[in-house]
Parts: sequence; C-alpha cells; structure tokens
Amino acid sequence: MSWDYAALLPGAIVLSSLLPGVFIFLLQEESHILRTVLNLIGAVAKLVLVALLIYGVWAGQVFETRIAIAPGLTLVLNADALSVLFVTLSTVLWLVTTVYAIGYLEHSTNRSRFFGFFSLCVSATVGIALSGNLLTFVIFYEVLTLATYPLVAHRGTPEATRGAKIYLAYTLSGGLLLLVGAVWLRTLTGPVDFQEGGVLGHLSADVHGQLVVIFALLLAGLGVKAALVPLHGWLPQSMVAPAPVSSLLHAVAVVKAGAFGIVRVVYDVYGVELASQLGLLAVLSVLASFTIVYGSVMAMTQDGLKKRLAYSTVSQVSYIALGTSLLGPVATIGGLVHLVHQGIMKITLFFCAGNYAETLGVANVSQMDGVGRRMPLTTLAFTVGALGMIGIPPIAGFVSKWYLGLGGVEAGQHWVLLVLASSTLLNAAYFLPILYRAWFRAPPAAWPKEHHFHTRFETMGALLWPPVITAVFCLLAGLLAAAPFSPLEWARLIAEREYGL
Amino acid sequence: MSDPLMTAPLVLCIALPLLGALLVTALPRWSVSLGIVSALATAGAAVALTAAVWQQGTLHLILGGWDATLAIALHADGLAAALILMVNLVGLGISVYATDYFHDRLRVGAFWPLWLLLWAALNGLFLAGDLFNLYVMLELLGIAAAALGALTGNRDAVAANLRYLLVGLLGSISYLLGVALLYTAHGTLDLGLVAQRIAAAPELFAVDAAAMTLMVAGLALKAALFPLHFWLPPAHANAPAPVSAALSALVVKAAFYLILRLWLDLFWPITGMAAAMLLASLGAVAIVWGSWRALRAERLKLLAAYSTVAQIGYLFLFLPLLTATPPGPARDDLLAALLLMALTHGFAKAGFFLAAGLVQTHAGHDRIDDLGGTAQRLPATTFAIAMAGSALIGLPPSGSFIGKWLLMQSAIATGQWWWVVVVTTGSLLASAYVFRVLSRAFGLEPTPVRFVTDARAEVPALTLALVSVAVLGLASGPLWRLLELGSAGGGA
Amino acid sequence: MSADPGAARRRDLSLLLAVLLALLGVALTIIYFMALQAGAAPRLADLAYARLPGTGVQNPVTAVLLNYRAYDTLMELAVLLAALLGIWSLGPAAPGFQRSGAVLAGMVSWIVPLLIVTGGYLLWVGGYAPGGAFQAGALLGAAGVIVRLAGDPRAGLPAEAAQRWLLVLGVLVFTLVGLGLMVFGAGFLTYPPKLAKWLILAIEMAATVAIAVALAAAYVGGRPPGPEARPTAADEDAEPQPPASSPRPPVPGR
Amino acid sequence: MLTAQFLYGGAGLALFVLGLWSFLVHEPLLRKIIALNITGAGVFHVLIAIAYRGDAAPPDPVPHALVLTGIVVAVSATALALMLGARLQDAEDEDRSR
Repeated sequence: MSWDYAALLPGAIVLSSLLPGVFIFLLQEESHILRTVLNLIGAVAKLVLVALLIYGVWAGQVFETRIAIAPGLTLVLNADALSVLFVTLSTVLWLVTTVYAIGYLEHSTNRSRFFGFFSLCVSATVGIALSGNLLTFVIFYEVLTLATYPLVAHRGTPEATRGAKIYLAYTLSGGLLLLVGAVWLRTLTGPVDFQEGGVLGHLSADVHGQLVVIFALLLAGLGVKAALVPLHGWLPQSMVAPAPVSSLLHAVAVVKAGAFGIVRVVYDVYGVELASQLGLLAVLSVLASFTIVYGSVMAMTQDGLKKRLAYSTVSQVSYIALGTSLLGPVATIGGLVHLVHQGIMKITLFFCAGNYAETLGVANVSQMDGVGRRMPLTTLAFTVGALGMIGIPPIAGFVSKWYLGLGGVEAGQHWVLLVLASSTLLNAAYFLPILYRAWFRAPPAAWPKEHHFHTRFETMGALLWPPVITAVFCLLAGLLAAAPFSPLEWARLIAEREYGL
Repeated sequence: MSDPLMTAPLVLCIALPLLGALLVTALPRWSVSLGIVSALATAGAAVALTAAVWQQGTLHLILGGWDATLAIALHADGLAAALILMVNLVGLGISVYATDYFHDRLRVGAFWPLWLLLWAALNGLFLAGDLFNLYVMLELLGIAAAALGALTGNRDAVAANLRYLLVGLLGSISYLLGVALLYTAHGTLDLGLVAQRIAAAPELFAVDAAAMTLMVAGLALKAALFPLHFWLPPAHANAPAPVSAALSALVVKAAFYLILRLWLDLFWPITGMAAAMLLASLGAVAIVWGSWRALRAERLKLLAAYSTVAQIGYLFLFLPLLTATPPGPARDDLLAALLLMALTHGFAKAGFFLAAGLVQTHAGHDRIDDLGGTAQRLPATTFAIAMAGSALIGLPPSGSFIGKWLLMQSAIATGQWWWVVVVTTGSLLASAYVFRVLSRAFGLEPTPVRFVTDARAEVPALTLALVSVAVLGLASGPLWRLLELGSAGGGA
Repeated sequence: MSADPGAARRRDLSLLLAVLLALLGVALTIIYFMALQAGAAPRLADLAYARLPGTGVQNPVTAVLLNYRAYDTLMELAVLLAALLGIWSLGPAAPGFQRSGAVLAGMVSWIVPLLIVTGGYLLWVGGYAPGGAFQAGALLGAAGVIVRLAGDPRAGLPAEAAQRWLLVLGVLVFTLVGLGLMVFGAGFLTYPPKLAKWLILAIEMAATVAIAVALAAAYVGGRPPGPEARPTAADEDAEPQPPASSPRPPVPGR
Repeated sequence: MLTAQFLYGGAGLALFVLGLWSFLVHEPLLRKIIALNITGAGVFHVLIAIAYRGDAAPPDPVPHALVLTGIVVAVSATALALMLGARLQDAEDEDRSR
C-alpha cells in the first residue's frame, strides 16, 4: 500500500460520506444545524474530490487504493472511465438529494438515524462504482443492502416494515447468489481485477460450462437489484419509503448498482466477445427486452404516482442491460449513457412526486388534476423528466434511445427497434395522461392535504430547487450531448476502450 | 530453552486471573474494583503473550524444570495466541459490562470470583500442552461455567445449568478415558510427545482411533455439536447476560478449540475423510437446525443461544476441507478462515448477548415480538445487535464474510460443493432471524434523545460488535502471519 | 405386562441401549488389551523414580502431585474453590440440625480431636509414605462434617470473612510460591532442590487447610450463616433490576 | 502381570459402561450423579490398573497422582451438582406450595 495522492483519492471519496455518516449517528436528535452542516460538508467534499478525480483520469493519471484484507483478498478501489461515470452521477445527485431530504424531513422523526444511513448508502454506492475487483464489488453491494434497509423501513408503519422485509428478502438472497458466483469464479481465475475486455479469455474451453452457470448466479444476484423481471418484486413494495429515499434508490443507488454490476460483469469480467460466444448476451437481451415491455405495461395500470414511477424504473433500467447485451460499441454507448440519463430523469420525477405529496397531499395520478397551476415549476420539471423518459428530443432520454436503436441495427438485431418503439408508445401512454391532467384539467376546490410554507414560491425552497436543477440537467445532457465531459462523451470513451477502438 | 522473561506471559495469563479470583473471594467488599483490575491485568498479559508469539514464534515452557515427558508444558502457537487475544479482549468487555449489570451485593460477590476462575480456566485451556492438564482445565471450566449460569437462581436457570454440569462431566469423563488409553499405549501425557509416538506407531491405529473417538465425542458434547447440543439453549438463555456472553462466545469455543487441537496436532496421522465427513455432516445439520430454531425462538436470548449451535456447526465444516487440502497456501487460507470465523463469532456473540441483556434489563423481558419500544429507545444497543447480527449472518465487511468466502472457495476447489449449499442456507436463515429482531427497531416510537444512554453497559457491547464487523473483516491479514509463525504443531 | 405403551417403548429403548453399551464395553476391553500390549510398559515410572532425589520428597506420588505435576494440583485446588463458590452463590445454608444428645456429643469430643491429629500425621507422612494434603484435608473436612451433624450450624468453621481467607489459602500460597520462584529466576513452580522440601511443605499445609475448609463448607451447603448472609428478596428475582439511576425516557402508553 | 492389569482395568471399563448406562437410562437426579461417579470411578480403575508393574517393581506414581487429582475434581463437581439439585428441589417445592 503506498500513501501518495493517487492511491488515497478513491478511498477518500468513499470516506468523505462514510465519516460524516458515522458522526451523524452519534449526534443528538436536536442538533439540526450540526447535522445539516455535516451532511453538506460531506456532499461538497465528495464533489470536490470527484472533480479532482475526473481531472486526473482525463489527464491519464491512474488512481488506485489497494488494501490487503488477507493474503489474496484485496480491497481494490480504482477509477477507470466507467467508474468515473457512475461516481459522478452518484456524487452530484447525492448533493441534490441531500438538500432535498433536509427540506423533506424538516419536522420528521429519527433524523440522525436517517441521515446516518443515507450517508452510508451513498458511501456504498460510490464504493460499488470504484470497485476494482469482484470481492470489493460484493462487499459494497452487500453494505448497500444493509444501509438501504433502514431507509426503506424508516417511516415505521406496518407497511414500511413489510416493504422493507420484502426488499431485504430479495436483496439478501440475491447477494448470496452473487457471492457464490464470485467465489466460484475466483476458484477458476485466482485473484484478478476488473479489466476492459474481460479477464477470462485465457481459461480453457473445459470450464465454459462452469462459466455459464457462474454467469447465471451473478446475473441473478445483480438482477435482483436491477429489478430484472422476474426478480423485480421488491421494487414496487419499497415505495413506502420517504421520497428522497425512493429517488436515491431508483436513480442512483440500488437499481443502478445492479445495472452497473451487469455492465461490469459483461465488459470487465467476461468480456463481450466471450459473453457473446457463450450465448450469455442473447439471454440477457431477451430478459432485458421482456423487462422493458413488462415494466411499461405494469406502469400503465398503477394509479399511485410513485408506484407508476417504480414500474417505469423497472422498465427503464433494463435499457442499460439491453445496451450491454447488444454486441457493438454503439449499443454500449446507448446503455451506458442511459445509466446517467435515467438517473437524472428519474430523480426529477421522484422529487416532483415527493413535492406533490408533501405540499398538496397528492399521491395518486387521479388526484393530479390541475397541479400544474398550483405548482408550475415543479410540474414543469416533471414534464421535462416525463418527456425525456418517452424519448422526445432534445431531452436526455432521446439520446439514449437513439444510440440503443442504432446499436441494435448495427448488431443486426432489428427486433430491438420493435422493443424500443413499443416501450416508447407505452411510456407515452402512461406519462402523457399525467401531463394532460396536470396542465389542462381544472384544479379541485381543495387539495387532499395542503401544506402552506412561508415562502413566495409554490413550496419550500429545499424541495423546489432540486427537481428544477435536475430537470435542467436533463435538458443540458440532451442539448450538449456532444460537448466534452458530457455523459455521452464519457460513454463513448468507455465503449472505445472496451472494444479496443 | 525457556528464558523466564520471554515465557512469563504464558504463566501470567493463567496466574493473574487466578490471583484475582482469590482476592475477590477473600475481599468481597472490593470485588468490583479488584475484579476490574484483575481483568485489565489479565488482558494485558494476553496482549503481551500475543505480542511475544508475534515476535518470536511459538512459545513453549516446561513447568518445574523436569524432563518434557514427566512435567506439564505450556504451549502457545499462533492459533492459541489469536484465540487467547480474542478471549481476553471479550473478557475485558464482559467485565466492564458486568460492573454495571449486577447490583445486588451478594450477586456481585458471587459473580466476580467465579468469572475470574472461568477466565483462568479458559486461558489455561488454550495454553495447555498436556493431555491430563487439559482434563483439569475442562473441569474447572465446566464447574465455573455451570455455577455462573445458575447465578440468577431461578428455577429454569438452575435446572438448565445442572443439566449442563452433568453433561459436561460426562464429556470430561469420556475425554479422560481416552487420555487413559493414550497413556497406556504411549506412556506419556505431553501433547507433542504423544503426537510423535502416534505418528511412529501406525500399528496402534485401533487404540488411537478409539481414544480419538472417546475424546472427540466428549468434547463434542461440550462444544454442543448437533445432536449433542440439547443442553446449550436453555443453559445459555437463562444465565445472566454477561455470563451468557462468556458461555456462548468463549466456553463453547474452548471445547471446539480442543477438538481442533487434537485433530490437527495429535491425531493427524490417523484422521481420515470418513471421520471428518461425519463431524462436518453433523455440523451441517447443526447449521440448519440451529438457525431454524433461532428463527422460531420467542425470546432474544434463546435466539442467540440457538444461533450459537448453528455457528459452531460452521467450524466443523472445515474439517473435511482441511483433510482434503494438502499443506500449502490453500491450507493456510483454510486454517486462517476457520480461525477468523471462530474469532468473529466470539466477538459478535458476546456483543449480541451483552446488548440483549441491556434490552432485557430495560424492557423487563426479552420477548422479541414486544421489543419495539426498547429497541428504539436504545440506539447504541440496537446498533450493537445489528452489527453483531451481520457478523453472525456473514455479511461484509465482517470477519465471518471473509471466513465464509474462503470456506466456499475451498469447498468448490476440493469438489465438496455441497457445503456451499449448507453455508448459503445457513446464511439465509441467519438473515431471517437477525432481521426478525432488527425489524422491531423500526416502529412509531418516539425518537431517542441520544445515541448512547448508558455508557458503561452499551459501549462494551458496541465495541465488541464493531470489532467483529469492521476490524476482523478489513484487517485479517495478521492472522495469517500468526498462524504461519505458530505452525510448529505436527499438523503439516 | 404394563399396558402403557410409553413404558414399553422406554423399556425397549433402554434394552437396546444396554446392548449397544455392552458392545462398547467389549470393544473398549479389546482396545485396552491392545494398548496394554503396546510395549510402552515402564511409561513414566522409571523416570519418576530416577528424578525423585531432586524433588524434596521421598513419596513418589507426592513428588508427582506437588513437583512434577504441581500445576495440575494447583488447578485442582482451584476446581474445589470454584465448586464451593458455586455452592455459596446458590444462597444461604439451611439452618443447622438439632443439638446433639449426650452420646453423640461425647463421641464427637473424642472423634474430632482424633481426626485432627490423624490429619496432621497424614500431612507430615506424605513426604515419604502414602499420605499428603488431600488425605489430611479430607480427614479434617470430615471432622467439620461431624461437628455440623452434631448441630453446629457453621461446622466448626470461623466467621465468613475468616473462612474466605482460609478457603483461598491453598491456591494463594501455591500461586505466590510459583510466581515468587519465577521472579527469582527459577521459573514458575520450579523449586530449587534445596528449598523444595520446605516449599512443598508450606504449600501442603496451606492446601490442607483450604481443602478441609472447602469440604466442610460444602457440606454446610450454602453461604455461612452470619451478618453477611441475610437472604434478600433480590435473591429470588429472575433478573436484575434496572439501575435506579439510569435515566429512562418516558414511554407513551401503547 | 498383564493378566492382573487386564482384569482390573477390564473391571474398570465394565464400571464405565455400567455407569454410562445408568446415567442415560435413569431419570432421578441422584441416580444420575451416582452413575457419573461410577463412570468416573471406572476410568480411575483403568488408571490404577496401568500403574501396576508386578509385585517386584513399585507402581507407576503418575497414574496414582492423576487419580488423586481426579477424585478431588469429581468430589467438587458432585458437591456442586448436589447443591444445584437441592436448590432445584426447593424451587419445585415452592412452586407446588403456591
């Protein structure tokens, strides 16, 4: 272990939220200001560190923290282009979500516990992003499960406890399968780090049978968090969590960790060539496509706004898996860029859903008549997110779908276009009615549970600005897709390295 | 061979708690302060011992200056040193906790001398290099443990610990008969010398095998290996919390340690796959059965006790893997993993029981279904249960995660993949019973005012749990070095 | 014969057990015979006799107990102590027996001094012939038992505070001698041959007292009656009470 | 010499097995405690038997010392077991009188 800057930075990025989290647990419930300060210091410090990281990676520097747990078992945190993509996403969105959560939970109970686990959750996500080998990945993946469980159960109602239990049952079982897969793989390869192009190329064909089984185990473990059908059952149930948690779970942490894991396993463990040779990509693409369509269909049937968004997540996250499963750099770009785009769009939608619930007591689609007049800025942000999800240019979602479609054509898999088209239609079918209600229907005489904040805006500032900001991100990501450092450009960089272009 | 200064920690680890026990017996009025001083001194000696083994390798001391065959030897290799360190740190935590737990003057006076005697017996057992001395240590351990377990004086506790005492006696007698057979055939009691003679006389296989069966069976009874576990849950669940912690985390571990010691160092020339498979199969059943009963348990301490039955099972899974793995890095990994599992369980289970005791004290009961308010009122204690619980499940970054990782790796590598199924099932059941408790902590009770309510009781539990989760899981490398230094036994 | 099926099954089971155990017995006997023939014959005997001159005693058994394997004996005294402490932890002793009649009293006044004298003799003779601390302690303990039977609730033992010191005396002297030798560079329980005899005698005397007190106190069967031994309500409680000082936030009724 | 050792030790093993049987079969506490003591005595017999070295040579003192130690340990354990039993009896009597 060396102690220079490059070896410390990845570890410091994880610790920058972990340490404040630990202190937040120890705080008295009454210390609002100290807690807020700790939260923001952590979030801003992480942002600064990530900025340093991006600059360094761009300049070609190698960042790697290695801690030997035991002989042959090493905790590796390193920053390649793919990590940077995910780390940046989680860090930026964490800052926004922290602000939102501070406003959202202003008069709530158990805030020390909440923000403590909130910080742990982000530390685990960043850890997943920076993991340099499967052992590290598994460790942070499980820590993420543990850190999110108390967040889902936070409200303490019987439904919350039940939802949390279901969440835990799914994710812990998945985690075990992942663990078994990782251990098994390790008996074949010995200690290896993630590597672009895969690390299994040298193995003889005799073990290919084993590799298929291992892939099934890994995919099952990752698929639970990525909510691949039929492993998605926990996701709608965990909607009982407070809105900032749902935002984080759906946009950044849990679901994304699963999808990110699939990308890692396919690209940096198996390698696309071996994965496609073993027929694994075909299976993945079928699963992903089915999930895309199934999630959209289910979303249409939901009246609860958060549940509708949840099924939308089931569908949208599988775009990433779909992009990964199609052979060829263009599809890869589409999948990877959607990792970011889905995150900023979905977090916008969840923030808005939280605002409707907090300000007006509106939780169902059927109650949303005229919310656009009462809360124009929020609804505008919601509209941007929803149109982006459908894939209307120039919002971010369009870019993802464009590259995915092109990638499908490039790979000779034209049925992908069919999947995308039907998904887009379904997206429109479940989002457009909401927009119609919000903007064009007359508001009711009284809102279900209106809450007046002493502000000149439609709702409290800490609740209002985060969705507005993320909505602006959605627009910028689409409009400036070709600019340097845009998500698309990073995705292109990663794809080029993976395919050795 | 034995520079007195170098080997002094060997003696002090046993003599200091013994002296402490005498002082608290003679001066009951001062028992708490004398007890804490003794606990600190003993833990200090244990740290010194581990440091000495770390620096110089295996320590060996023949008491009395006689020939090795005639006298009793004290012996500390890496395995013993690591376990001694765990036992003594956990013991220190339990001692600090106990200063706040017992309030009745008579019970304070009864607890400390017995606890220090138990501690002396534990240290003595880990350091003993003589087959008969081990018998004496086992008896001291058994008697002190049963007496401590019955300390609450209520009927269930007395009945359970009476049974524990009798079963333990039966186990010791069986062990002693094995020792008698070995002395008959090999003419000495020194562990190392008997090992050499066993290796040199393959024609005595039948005698050695019979002795091994008697000894291992007797110890398996004390280690509560399924189906000989029946005495454990009531005895551990009804004891006062610090005693439950010591019994579950340390005493059972001592019996397992002896089995391992005999297996690796004494009987290694005659151990075979069949015997290993038999013990491991029992261990596998213990994992599933113990976890299942823990899941069904209505009381928190009973849950913890059944979880001990399951956790002991994991340790036995290592035997066939050790048998199948030739000496080399893979075997070192396996031994270290075994040690890591044992250490993690020691810290975690002690933390769990101490925390459970606090919950019980505050709630006035430990029925899991009615714990909600208490669990929410004591965040630090609930945290301790959560962390200890994740170590019991084997979630990262606990030590048992690394242990299970290596266990499964070895199981796959040696083709004994079925143990993976057992480990996975056990982990799932463990998650179920741990989170069954933790889910009580999320209710609609009022927000706790501060994290730590009662420092002297909560901090030891929290610290022990934290060690099992963070320290052992993230910095287990030193164990490999300790084991490497201490591989003087006949094993490999 | 019995109509109860449960009883019949139990009988069958114990019969099966008997058969299995008989087989075990046969197997053990065969194994034992093989072990005897293994040719380890002198075992430790010759060595134990050869080293006898340096032990400070002439009785080989005493040499083993207090010199070669003194550590065992030390720990065994600790076992006795642990058992007695366990007995004490269970509560106060039951009240004493009725005062003895004249005949018993007369007998006691003869037998007890006799036991004490015999005990002292056995202790001394242990150095070169069968005897020693255990035999002596057992006799003295028996004297205590007789005194207790004759109606003394304390079995002739002193008050609790003194009793505690007497009880730990054996292990205390033993340990201190051991540690003292270690401090002076000889090593734990490694007696210099010149001092061995006297050190062993000191240990044996202390051990005799401790064993005698422990046995008699164990027979009394509980904490000695005295001012310290008042039974409290807390003795019967299943669990300790929460500390009065610990702050307990109010719990709203649910 | 071997015959004497064999017979005496064999008798010890018989005691061991008998004690074991009694311990496993009989319910009452006192019988279990006595059974354990018989089992232990059986093992002590084996130890005494192997100490015998014929009429000419003095016996091996080591097993004798082990037996002495073992006896004290057995006495201690028995005493504690009996007192625990008595305590249990008291508790049961209290329950019954309630």
